[in-house]
Amino acid sequence: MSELPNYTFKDFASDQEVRWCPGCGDYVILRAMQKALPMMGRRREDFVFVSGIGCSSRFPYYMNTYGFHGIHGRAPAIATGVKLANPKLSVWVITGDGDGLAIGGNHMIHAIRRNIDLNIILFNNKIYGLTKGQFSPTSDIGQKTKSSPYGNTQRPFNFGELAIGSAGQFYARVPDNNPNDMADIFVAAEKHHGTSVVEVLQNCVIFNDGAFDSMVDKSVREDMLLYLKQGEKMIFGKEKNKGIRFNARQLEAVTIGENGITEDDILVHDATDPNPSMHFMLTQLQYPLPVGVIRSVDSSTFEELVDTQVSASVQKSKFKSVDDLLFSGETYQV
Amino acid sequence: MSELPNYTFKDFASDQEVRWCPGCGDYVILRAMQKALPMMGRRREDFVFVSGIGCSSRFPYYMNTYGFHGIHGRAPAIATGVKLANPKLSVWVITGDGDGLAIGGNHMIHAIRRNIDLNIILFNNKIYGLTKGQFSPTSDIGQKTKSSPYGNTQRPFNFGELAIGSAGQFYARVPDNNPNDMADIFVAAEKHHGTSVVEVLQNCVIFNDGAFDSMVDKSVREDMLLYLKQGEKMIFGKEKNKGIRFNARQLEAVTIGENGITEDDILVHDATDPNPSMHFMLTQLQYPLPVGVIRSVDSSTFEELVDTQVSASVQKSKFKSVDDLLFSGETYQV
Amino acid sequence: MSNDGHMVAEHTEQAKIKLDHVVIRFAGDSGDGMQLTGSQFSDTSAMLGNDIATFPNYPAEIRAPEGSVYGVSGFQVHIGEVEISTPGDDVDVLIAMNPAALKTNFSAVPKGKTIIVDIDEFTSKNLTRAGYDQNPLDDGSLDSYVIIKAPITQLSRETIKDMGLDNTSMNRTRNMFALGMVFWMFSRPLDYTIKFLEKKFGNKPNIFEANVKVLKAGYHYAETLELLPSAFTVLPAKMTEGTYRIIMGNTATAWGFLAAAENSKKQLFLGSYPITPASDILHELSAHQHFGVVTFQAEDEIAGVCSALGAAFTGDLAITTTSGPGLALKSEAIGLAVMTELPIIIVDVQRGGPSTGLPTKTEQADLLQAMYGRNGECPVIVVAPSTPANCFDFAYEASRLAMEHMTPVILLSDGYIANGSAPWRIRSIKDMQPINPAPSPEPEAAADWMPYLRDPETLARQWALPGMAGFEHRIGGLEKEDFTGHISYDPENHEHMVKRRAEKVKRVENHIPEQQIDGAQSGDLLVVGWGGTYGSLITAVKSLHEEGRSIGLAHFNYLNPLPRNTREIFTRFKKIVICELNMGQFATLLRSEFPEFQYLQYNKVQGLPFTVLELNEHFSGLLG
Amino acid sequence: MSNDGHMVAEHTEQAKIKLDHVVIRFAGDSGDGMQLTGSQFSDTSAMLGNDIATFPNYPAEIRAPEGSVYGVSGFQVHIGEVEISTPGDDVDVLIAMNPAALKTNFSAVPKGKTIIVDIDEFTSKNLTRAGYDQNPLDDGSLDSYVIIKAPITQLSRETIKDMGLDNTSMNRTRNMFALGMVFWMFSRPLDYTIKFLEKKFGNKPNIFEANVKVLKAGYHYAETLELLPSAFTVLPAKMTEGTYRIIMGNTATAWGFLAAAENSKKQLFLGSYPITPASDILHELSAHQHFGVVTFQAEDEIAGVCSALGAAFTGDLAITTTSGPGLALKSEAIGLAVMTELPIIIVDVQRGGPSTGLPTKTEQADLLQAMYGRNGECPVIVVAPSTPANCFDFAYEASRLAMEHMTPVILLSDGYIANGSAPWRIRSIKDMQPINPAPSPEPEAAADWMPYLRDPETLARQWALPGMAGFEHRIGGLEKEDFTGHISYDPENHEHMVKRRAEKVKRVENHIPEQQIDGAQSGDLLVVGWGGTYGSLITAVKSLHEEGRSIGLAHFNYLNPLPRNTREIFTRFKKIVICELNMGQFATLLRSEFPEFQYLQYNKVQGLPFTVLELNEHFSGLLG
Ligand SMILES: Cc1ncc(C[n+]2csc(CCOP(=O)(O)OP(=O)(O)O)c2C)c(N)n1
Ligand SMILES: Cc1ncc(C[n+]2csc(CCOP(=O)(O)OP(=O)(O)O)c2C)c(N)n1
Ligand code: SF4
Ligand code: SF4
Ligand SMILES: [Mg+2]
Ligand SMILES: [Mg+2]
Repeated sequence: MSELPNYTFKDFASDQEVRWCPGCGDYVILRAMQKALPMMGRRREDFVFVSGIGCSSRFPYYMNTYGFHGIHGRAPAIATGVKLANPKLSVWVITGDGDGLAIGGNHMIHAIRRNIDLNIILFNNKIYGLTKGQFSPTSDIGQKTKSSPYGNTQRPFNFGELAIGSAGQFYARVPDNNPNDMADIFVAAEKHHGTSVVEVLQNCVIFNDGAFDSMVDKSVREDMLLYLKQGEKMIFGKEKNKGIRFNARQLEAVTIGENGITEDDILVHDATDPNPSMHFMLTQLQYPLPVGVIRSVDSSTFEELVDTQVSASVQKSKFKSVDDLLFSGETYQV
Repeated sequence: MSELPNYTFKDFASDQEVRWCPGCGDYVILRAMQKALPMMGRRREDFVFVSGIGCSSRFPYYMNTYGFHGIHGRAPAIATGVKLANPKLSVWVITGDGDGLAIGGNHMIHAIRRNIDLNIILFNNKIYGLTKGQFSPTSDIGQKTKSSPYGNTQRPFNFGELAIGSAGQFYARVPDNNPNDMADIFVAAEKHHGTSVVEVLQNCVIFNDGAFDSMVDKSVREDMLLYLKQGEKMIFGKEKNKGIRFNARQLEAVTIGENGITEDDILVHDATDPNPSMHFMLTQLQYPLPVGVIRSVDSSTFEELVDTQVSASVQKSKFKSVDDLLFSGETYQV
Repeated sequence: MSNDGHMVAEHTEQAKIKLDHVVIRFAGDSGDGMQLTGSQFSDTSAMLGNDIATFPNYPAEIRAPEGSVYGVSGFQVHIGEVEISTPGDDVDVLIAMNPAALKTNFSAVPKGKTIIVDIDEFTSKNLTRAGYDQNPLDDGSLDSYVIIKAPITQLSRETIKDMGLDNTSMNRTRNMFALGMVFWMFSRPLDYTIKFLEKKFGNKPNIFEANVKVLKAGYHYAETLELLPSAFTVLPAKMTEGTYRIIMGNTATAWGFLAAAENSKKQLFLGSYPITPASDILHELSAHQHFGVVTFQAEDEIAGVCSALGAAFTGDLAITTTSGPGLALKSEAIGLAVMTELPIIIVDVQRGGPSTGLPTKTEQADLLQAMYGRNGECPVIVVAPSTPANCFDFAYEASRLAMEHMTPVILLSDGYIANGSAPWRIRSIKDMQPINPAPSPEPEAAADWMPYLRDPETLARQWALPGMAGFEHRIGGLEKEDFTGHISYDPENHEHMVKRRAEKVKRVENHIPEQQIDGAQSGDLLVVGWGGTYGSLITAVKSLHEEGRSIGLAHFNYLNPLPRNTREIFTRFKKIVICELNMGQFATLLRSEFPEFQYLQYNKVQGLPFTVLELNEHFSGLLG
Repeated sequence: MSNDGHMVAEHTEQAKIKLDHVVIRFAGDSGDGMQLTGSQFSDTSAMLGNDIATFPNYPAEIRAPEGSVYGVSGFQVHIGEVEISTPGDDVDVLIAMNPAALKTNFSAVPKGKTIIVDIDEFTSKNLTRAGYDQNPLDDGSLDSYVIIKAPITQLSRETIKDMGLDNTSMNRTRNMFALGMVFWMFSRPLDYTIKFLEKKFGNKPNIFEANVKVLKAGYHYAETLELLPSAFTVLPAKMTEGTYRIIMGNTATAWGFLAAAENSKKQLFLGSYPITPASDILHELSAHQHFGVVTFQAEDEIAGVCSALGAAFTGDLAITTTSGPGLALKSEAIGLAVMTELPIIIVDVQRGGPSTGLPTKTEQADLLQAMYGRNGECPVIVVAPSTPANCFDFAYEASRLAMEHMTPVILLSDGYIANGSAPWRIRSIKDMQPINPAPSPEPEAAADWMPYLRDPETLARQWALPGMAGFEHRIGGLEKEDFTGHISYDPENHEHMVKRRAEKVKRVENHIPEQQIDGAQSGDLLVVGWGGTYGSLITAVKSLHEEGRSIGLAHFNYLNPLPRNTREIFTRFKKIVICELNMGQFATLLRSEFPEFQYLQYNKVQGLPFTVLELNEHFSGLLG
């Protein structure tokens, strides 16, 4: 094995022309990924991107790595096979809110609970893009779309809540307007030992433009977003005078200096706490909206448990060839 | 419509012989259900039991109500069609840990997040019974089964956590050794407005006997189980001297009178709190194991939202017959 | 070639043939509004009494980079004073809004025909994007075409430069300029489109005005220059008298279900998951909640069909809609519908396969999946519409058959007719064949009622609904004893039930019409087709038949069971050729059903419909 | 009839025929250990050199109430000194451990044959549970049978009453008493079973001892009473010399994959979801992790096949196992495997359908689903083993074909051979046909390598694996340009690729053996079968052929493509009859493939195998 080449983002761009709508948030994610991969200290041939179907799922075609554009919703299952077949690979799942949470919801939650070391990036634009604009499982109640002309009547999933409810050990949320932050989170996801889930709040300019603007637009984001940092107090706001405290049964946003609240009341973020209670509570916050790594707890992964078990069996076995098995036990001569 | 007959449990027993293994926990659930239905004040013909495939899913055949023994994992989807077609029916889903959480996991979490008024009873025996003993998504790590002779390597779901993570509004847990408590919980599930999920800890005498004994056996249950009661302090133990408090980032079990702990430190259970944070924390408790109704929050249901929208459209519409549509708009004569 | 700065039409003499029908294709960037432009043109023509057929051609990308070849969107219109059955093979007039549109559509235009281009868009940047090394307008490669070079962009902007619109809004009016030109060419009035624009931009008077101005500018531009071939005027077609509307296949399917629900007095339930090219049926029905329709967008295809099954159990007219990959996913649940003998309709709008395949293209390769794609012996009724308009009839018919025979029905539409549109003579739903769903039992019958009590003629079982007192019963996927519906492992009962289910479907042949033949009723060559290829096949067969050749067309809408006179029809011809947009799936069926005949095959698997030309040639060859 | 309190054998003279083969069925409550008893008997017989075939018959319930008819579990053994191909039709000796077992198995025993009952169990309570109004042992209804009434329970308990065992443990030894009796009847030694018990109860010496005591008690009881028909001694069969073992079909399937993995130097990956009757393959492979096998029990069938596809992409020998309903669910993903041209093997252990159907019964009704159950033109290789033992060979062969031709293969086993067992002559895997998977490209080739570069002969594409530097590439379900693998919407490329995929499968015919005929090589009647019916068919055909009739059997293991000499074989016979446990699915296939022949059909859809008797009668009729 030769030395690791000095990759730049160009090494990860394939020769295929990118075909998303101009202005689509997907471009930012692509750029962030191409920036992030060179930071991971891994060889290009060891990256595999697996996707389902959707605008988002076109992603692997644009990456100069191994790629598998699967069928709708099944990327986590395909990726599980890839990872179990060769645990040394860095395996990424690219999916959308429809692909990953509608038809693919089951594979999603099972991948998460098994804690297999996949990095799952979910492009949440609260809409089905590729099929031209139906509501998705993350669309808001009342949202008018092609298939809900009178307004959506299905309550949405909160993906963070669902990921943690599926025994998730890594969950991060990131808006699509900051490729640098995003790249850092991709690196953190790759470093994390076990299933990493990253929800990108992605703008679909055509069918759901501005869905996240009230939270993530440059003009408001400092007041609306809570940028989480490991080990730091959960403080937000342009003036850094707001924070999160626990009150009776849940988290709440408070202003430091008002109603006798001091910085001491503000909670410290610990993504590594094995107990997910605090992280779950963070997913309940609508204002401010927490972004960054909400939970990141390392523990043994599915493929490690499998590998350990299989290796031990191989070592202990008296059978070295299938022939030994065939001729073992109760045989007789004719 | 004539008066409601004075039903007894016998009115709900079908003429089919029950074919579960002698000693199976399923018998208790059947009895509890047949006891509970007469308490609900509804007509027999309005009950529909829908199931998937599994030992548990044989249930509808034994109930003298409408019943649909579906295909593996799909009961929530079939039941959704039943309920949308006729919202007046009382629709029950009977499922197992394999049926409802393996192949049927997606329909399960989607039914829950939509908050459609189904009553879902999941018989959790931590094993696939009908197919003779493979591990399920609730089996423990290390559990030896037919398909995991070296021990299960897949981390389990915690169903309570998953239900709440799926935006669940009603979740209850009940062991299979107290048909009266169980009947009460079934009545509560029926009363609840929206998707109600009841997890029964069910013993499979053949393939996973005693799976819950360390918690639910008569000899230990008073010390190991936390019987939740709405509005009451979370106190448990034979001597009623133990309780639950919030400590820093999570719930913990404490002894009243030790380390300066008084009854005032013990939290009051409120299943009706719209914020699910406390309920989620309860699902994290392994000791004591909370049983009873953990969460029960009423809000508008999916079928209501649909019905309201459809009725409003019907009322407002200028089209009274499809003919009006066909001849509307841009037509021309030849 | 000259370019006087405005517009030049060359070789106009070649185009001055009297036409009884004409094919026009609008092509431009996805953002250029070509679908709208095309349908304005076709709607206006239909109003004038022309027969029409249209076919949109979307790019696979939602919005590809501007000016790229894969971002080109097209819309083809075929109008005529003769009966029109297809959107046409060869394009008579191509409107190319940019170089990429020219590049991708050029091959459809035969020599001598007309191409209108927006000359302003032929910049070197755009040429490169489209993959042109040289400007095709300058290099002589278009010498044998009628090229109309119009500075569409410049003139559009010029027209409205004082209205204070931003750049984008100004550019968005370009399509109206092109439309105006074409309206003038074919002597169409502008008022229909102006009314349309008024509705569309009602609350943006500025934009409305700009569009009308540009539309008129295009019209007047063409008029003033007088260089456009004006011989293209197409007279009204001789169509049956009546009230017409233009309808898309998917819309017709949706409306057929609405009609069936009203005529059967059932609530319509749709459980579906979006997929191209079927989603429009979901959209259309969702927009018609006011008929009491419940549409449920499920989490996946399996939940879609299962919810329909639940609704059918509860007494609704229950539908699920999808395309090929979705049909694959639904197969297990369709088996459950067969076993429980519940009526559901599964619509499969076929697209190019296998797998994700060519999702925006058409194909007929799901027939055998529809017939056999389930475990066990699992027969269902299969029907297929053959034109955009008769999607209505077969949605209606599928509903009738499902509910009268208590069995699932698969309706095989395809991308070609689903997205195509055509004039449709509207009939009142009161004049349609009544629908008599399998009855629910009478209250008195409760005492000895059984869930598999059957109609002796159709073998349909009775439909007792949850909520009906005294008929509580259980159904499911395990084999059931006939009549009682109890679970039964009895070997003889199983064989009996397998045959019952087959017989039930077979007997449907007594409740559907006999197969008709168009053209010669016997003779040399019988062309056999099914589903969405009707337009091309009938056009080719008719023209040969009118030339005096001994050729007939048996175009099948009922695929399982086949019409009862099928065998008899086949005996009447010397040769039989089966034409399909697949590798020969109907041929496979027919061979196993009627192995006594020799079947020739004509197949095409290119994601495209047959062209009349290729059919003509092939049939002529067979006729010798 | 008399009952002297111990045992009475009546009509023994009728049974004293010299037998070269005999069928014994053990039947009792699910808790009675009948499967174990039966396999002890068959294993012991095999050791003695008999040919054997067995067939278990489980109740659908895990453990139904004691004494109920639906809780009866059976195990049938056919042993012989002649070659044995089926578990037999008619039962020569039935062991009925209680009234319910007698009730449910009685009809399989022809008049004059032997029935052993545990007289202690014929209490009025048990008789009622079994649905008997009267005691059949007393009412004369069994007069024409050899009835052996043994107080099995009483004697078993008696034997061990001083050992301090609890009630349940004492009762559990009853089956050993019955086994001992049967061992004596057929002069089998006890030592194999004693060794077995030693292993089983190694850590419970008390239980071990009790079982041995009871086993011997049964043996001695029969011996002492000397009333048992001893003419049943079955001599060793004339089998090819070699080392044998008894193997179940599902085990053989699992082992065939293990052998293929070793011989192809691939890691074996199984992605599966449990389903009857396929689960045992998952269990068996999970128990063989020590060969480096990775088994992944997925959340559902779709995840099972998709994980296999991921593993195949990564270079594993990738398998998924299921039964009919699961195959339906996997169909979309199999389409993806076809499109991406990746090798996976899908095992379908067929069961009674449609839908959930008769899950514990056998059937051959998934053939057309395997052929056609996917959207689009989507051909795969289909093979079917025909005996429990050759499940090994076809698992191996399926692996070879998948990896050498880079395409999915469906292996159609069925419940009958999967759960049946038979002696298997073991060969070293070194002597098996080598497997040469499609090669990965050499590092030097990176510069102009393309993912759809094909072997010119097989058309298999190269297998470049993630982790190999320089071969990064993308695959997926959208249509791909040949060679480059780029997404392509080009119409001609699509048709080309559709034909490529078909051709690739078709060319497999050059890599599989020609079809053989057993019996007459030409003549009056060709019997055609496929898959798990081989045993019954060959027995019937052989016996008729030995009688001098002009009859041959073409039993197919390769179903798609068919062996290249198939047509030629069919021309050699006057009549062809296709025998299947379905409504005629292979007949449908053959009619569409070779419509020039007339095919008769013989079908049975009862969840049961053919009996030799019914075949004999039918063939005799056809032979005239
Ligand atoms: C089996 C199947 N069902 C449905 C579809 C149609 N389909 C393709 S993408 C998609 C949803 C895409 O939504 P999302 O995952 O949110 O991706 P986006 O386009 O928004 O990035 C659907 C319904 C399909 N391709 N296959
Ligand atoms: C499509 C399909 N896949 C698999 C099966 C086989 N199967 C039947 S029940 C079952 C699991 C049952 O487990 P669970 O839901 O926990 O029910 P239990 O028997 O334990 O009550 C499985 C895998 C099936 N019937 N259908
Ligand atoms: S439709 Fe939306 S999500 Fe898809 S490419 Fe366009 S902007 Fe992006
Ligand atoms: S196998 Fe287990 S779950 Fe199934 S009936 Fe028997 S005891 Fe109950
Ligand atoms: Mg989306
Ligand atoms: Mg279970």
